[in-house]
Amino acid sequence: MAFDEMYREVILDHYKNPRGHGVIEGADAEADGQNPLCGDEVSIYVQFGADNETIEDVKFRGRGCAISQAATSMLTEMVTGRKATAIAEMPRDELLEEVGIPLSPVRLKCALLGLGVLKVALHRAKGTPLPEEWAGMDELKLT
Amino acid sequence: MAFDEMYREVILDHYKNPRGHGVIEGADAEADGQNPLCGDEVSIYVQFGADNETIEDVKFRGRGCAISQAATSMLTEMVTGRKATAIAEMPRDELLEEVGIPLSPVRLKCALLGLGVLKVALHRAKGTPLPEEWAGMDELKLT
Amino acid sequence: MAVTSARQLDAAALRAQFPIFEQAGGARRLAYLDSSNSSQKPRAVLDAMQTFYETSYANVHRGVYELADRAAAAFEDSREKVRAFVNAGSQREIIYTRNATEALNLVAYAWGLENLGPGDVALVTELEHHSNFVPWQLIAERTGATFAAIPIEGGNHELDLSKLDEIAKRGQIKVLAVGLVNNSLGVVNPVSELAAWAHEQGAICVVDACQAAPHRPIDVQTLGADFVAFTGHKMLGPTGIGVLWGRQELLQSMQPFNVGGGQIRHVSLEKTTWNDLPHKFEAGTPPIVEAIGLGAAIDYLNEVGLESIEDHEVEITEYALGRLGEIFGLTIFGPPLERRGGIISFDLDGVHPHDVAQILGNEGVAVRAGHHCTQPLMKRLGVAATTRASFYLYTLPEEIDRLVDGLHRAKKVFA
Amino acid sequence: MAVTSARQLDAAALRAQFPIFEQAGGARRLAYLDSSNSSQKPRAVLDAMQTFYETSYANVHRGVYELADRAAAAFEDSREKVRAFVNAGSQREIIYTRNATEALNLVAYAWGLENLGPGDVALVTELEHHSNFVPWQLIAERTGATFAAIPIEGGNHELDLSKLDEIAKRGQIKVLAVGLVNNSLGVVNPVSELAAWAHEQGAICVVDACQAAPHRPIDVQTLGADFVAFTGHKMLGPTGIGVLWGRQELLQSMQPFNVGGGQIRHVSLEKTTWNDLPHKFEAGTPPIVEAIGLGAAIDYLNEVGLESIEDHEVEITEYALGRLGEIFGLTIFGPPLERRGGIISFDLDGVHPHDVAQILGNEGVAVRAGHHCTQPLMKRLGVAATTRASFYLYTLPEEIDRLVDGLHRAKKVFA
Ligand SMILES: Cc1ncc(COP(=O)(O)O)c(C=O)c1O
Ligand SMILES: Cc1ncc(COP(=O)(O)O)c(C=O)c1O
Repeated sequence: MAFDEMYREVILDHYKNPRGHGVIEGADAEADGQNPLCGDEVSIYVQFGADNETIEDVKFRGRGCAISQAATSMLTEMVTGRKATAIAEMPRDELLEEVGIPLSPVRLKCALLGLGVLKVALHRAKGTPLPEEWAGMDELKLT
Repeated sequence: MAFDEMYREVILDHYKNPRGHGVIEGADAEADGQNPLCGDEVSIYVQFGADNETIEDVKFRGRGCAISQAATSMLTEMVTGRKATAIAEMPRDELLEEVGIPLSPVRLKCALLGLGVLKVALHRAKGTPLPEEWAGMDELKLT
Repeated sequence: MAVTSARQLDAAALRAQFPIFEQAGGARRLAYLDSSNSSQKPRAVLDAMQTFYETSYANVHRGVYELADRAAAAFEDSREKVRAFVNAGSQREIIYTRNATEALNLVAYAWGLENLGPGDVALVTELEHHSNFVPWQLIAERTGATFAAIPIEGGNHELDLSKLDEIAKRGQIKVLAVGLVNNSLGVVNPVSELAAWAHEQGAICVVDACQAAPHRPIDVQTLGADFVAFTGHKMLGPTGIGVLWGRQELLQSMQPFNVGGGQIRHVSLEKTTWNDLPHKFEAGTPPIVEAIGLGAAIDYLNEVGLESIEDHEVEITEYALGRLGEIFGLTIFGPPLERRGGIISFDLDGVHPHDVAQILGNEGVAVRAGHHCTQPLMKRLGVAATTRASFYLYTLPEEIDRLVDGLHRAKKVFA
Repeated sequence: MAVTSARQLDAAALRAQFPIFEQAGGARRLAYLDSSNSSQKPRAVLDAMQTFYETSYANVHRGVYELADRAAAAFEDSREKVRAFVNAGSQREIIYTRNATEALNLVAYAWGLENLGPGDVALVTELEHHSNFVPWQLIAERTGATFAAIPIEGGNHELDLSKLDEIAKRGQIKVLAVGLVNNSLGVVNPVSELAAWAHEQGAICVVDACQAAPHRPIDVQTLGADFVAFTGHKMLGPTGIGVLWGRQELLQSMQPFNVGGGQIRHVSLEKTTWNDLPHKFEAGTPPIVEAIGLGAAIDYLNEVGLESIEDHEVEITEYALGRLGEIFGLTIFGPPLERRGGIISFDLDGVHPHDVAQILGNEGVAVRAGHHCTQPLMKRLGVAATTRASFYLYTLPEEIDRLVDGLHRAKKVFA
């Protein structure tokens, strides 16, 4: 794989100018997660709309590689305006298609870190399920 | 190795008609030992002479393979009339020469079981040393 | 012999795939009747490991370069093969250990230290291998629990299940550790029945499948146990690897055993948290290439077919029981063919097992003499040791004939 | 660079003996700069294992037939090689484990559970690998002992020995666990000095030699430690095997860790006694063929010469420090050349280590990015991860050049 395939413009753009970066004080849902292999960290904050179900605002903070941070940035754009239950069921491929680069198993974990943390946040706030498919993600230690 | 080389007449004779077989009640020195690999057991009883140093009588009891029992039988003949200190220093090759057959490492342990137990018995009674060379034998659990 | 639909295996043809049998090795060919001790390896297994070292070796789980990716993928592929082999619900329930002994110690330490205490009973059987006996004895001692063993009955040396009620009165049974197939006599235990009984008592059931996994299909989901352990080197795989299967809920609720390396999620001076299953129980660099070898062994076993292997062993065992039965002064221990694995332990009157095995060994017939790491059973049988012949997919009837010839020879020497 | 009498090794010639470097593997050759993670294997090691499986395989310690004799002799031969390699006083002090992590857990469990309690201090360092850190944290927690770590100082990230007196006031120091060479920054610790200090405190000293044993001569008799652990796969050997050396008196006085199999002398329902050293600590079938492979690796290392290897690595490290120092925005962690193993960890401003390693990996340059199982150290450095390049006897200067080129490329991508 050529390096430019992996670090294509859109990834670098999201990495350097992350959307939804920040903290929501008193968020309706939040969680932190870590990739134990590399130490990448993501915290996610969610604010629901009036129906208390629709994601009105979502912000994240984190440190990590371009893949993990860019994917989380993309994620915040994708989930805004959607219901918690829909996101809980969102297949990982939906995000991976958006990320749009070939990923080895190790890098896959980077790309999926943010989505895992988001599902944990929703699970804590709404009791939405954490499907088995989220190998590893359902045991994120919440600090 | 041909089987008849290993089970030569003298071995079979000592095995079937062990010398020094029996128990000495109230022996001056005694010990039991086991070969953990095969469960062979030998108990040895020693009676010292008037000088309280010379082995006047030695008897053994045990169950095990022809090699272990024949070697112990041969041993009782070899040590009678010798001093405890001399036996404590007796090199294993002296016994092995008497046994006189080629032995693999596993069978070596069979052949040396009796000598090990005897050295432990003398060690307990007389404080004679248990040389490192007796790989394994110096930790014989005394039951 | 049971009529099954499994296709019959051609042991002589399979044998040609095992390099060890190719050796000139003097005039005599090797009659290897010690497979329950450890099996020989087909070329496919050796080649898989060699090729992996030559083309794909790197540590797993940690690198982002191509070799590391390849190594990690192959390693996890092997775990999937093991999962499918025992029909576990998830790869996360498959833990690689050093050998079966470590797998059993893992359960004893990690589950036992937290869950046993005074008034509890850790129950094993008199048929257990030391590796499924002593860990529970040790942890019972550490925790103040009672340690007990289901006895055997005299005739066929099978477990005496009529004693269960009595044993249950000794305290709260918390764990039952039992083997699927006993390694010294070949006794097949009624494990599903025992697991159900254990669960009624509120106990977990830990199954030692070392002598079963290589020889007959295992389905952990129907077996009814909570943990199942087996070992690579007895099932055509390499040394240095064992497997523990455990129920996910249990594994999740347990503390880890060995700690360090990739077993960890987060470490600080104040607190450490553990990685996900199965990694939580795999501390340090795992037996990477051994896992590749075990995966290749499982491929090989699947290709031959476990049912076919079982059938072949039944056939060989039946033949051996018949031929050994002809020898005057020879006593066979254990149950009838229907409840026996491909293992025969016997006593030859007047000749110590060590001497029997030696004389056989000198003839190129490899059998094992000893207590087979089942001393409590030997004590019950009233012997210090037995001579044991054990069979596998490559065993030929002519090897049984050579065993019998050798036994006649031993009798002559000691006559 | 120190002037020594060791003959200079020819890395390019040695490299030809490692099959992994022969692969076509696309256009680019492999620049393997991840040897501190795991080393590649010379053909001699692979062949030794393959040949053993093909001609001499059997379980050890148990059979009286010829294969079993041969296997047992080869297995104990390997132990003698390991003994000589670290100059241990006796083979009985050499224990084979699953890996270094298990060796360190063995000490923590078997020695620590019996010898630690409230008021005692289990002391590690901030430079420790998780495998020499977390076991003591766990056992301290289990036993009520205090857990503490010797901190590093800011400049060169070396241990701050001025803190020892203060630490000694926190309780009775009972164990000091310290690495000879740190795996993430390459810091060489003054272990003899620390072991002497530990002994003054009445503590034992447990040394993690994983990053030392493959690269420089070790003499356990002059080192002054009580236990030394290392791992096969980092020293040209196979996966699935580690080594624990321990002082005989200590090993003898300890309870076993894993129990079962050949680790036992006598078992009954009432009581179990343990086999002699080293078997007391080797439960179940040992990593037999892995031991053969490790023995072959030691032969290979001896033939090349540990001093020559060390010299070569110093040379490569010096070259790498120089070339990396040219890169603007690159920060190198750790001490100067004189107190550094063949390991360089660095930070490239503005590019996350994972991305650095990925870009390098895409160019065929294998380095590791991450916390290297030293999270407490990372925290002290104020980073989540570093990029690490590590060297061995087969490392060539041109691989360093390719590393440097790749780093320039990474900077351009993230500019
Ligand atoms: C310093 C150090 N200690 C311990 C270990 C653990 O070795 P293993 O993974 O073989 O148990 C490693 C390797 O990862 C290491 O570098
Ligand atoms: C029934 C049984 N359990 C456990 C073991 C131990 O297996 P390992 O030595 O591979 O740990 C064996 C083999 O020796 C066995 O036959």
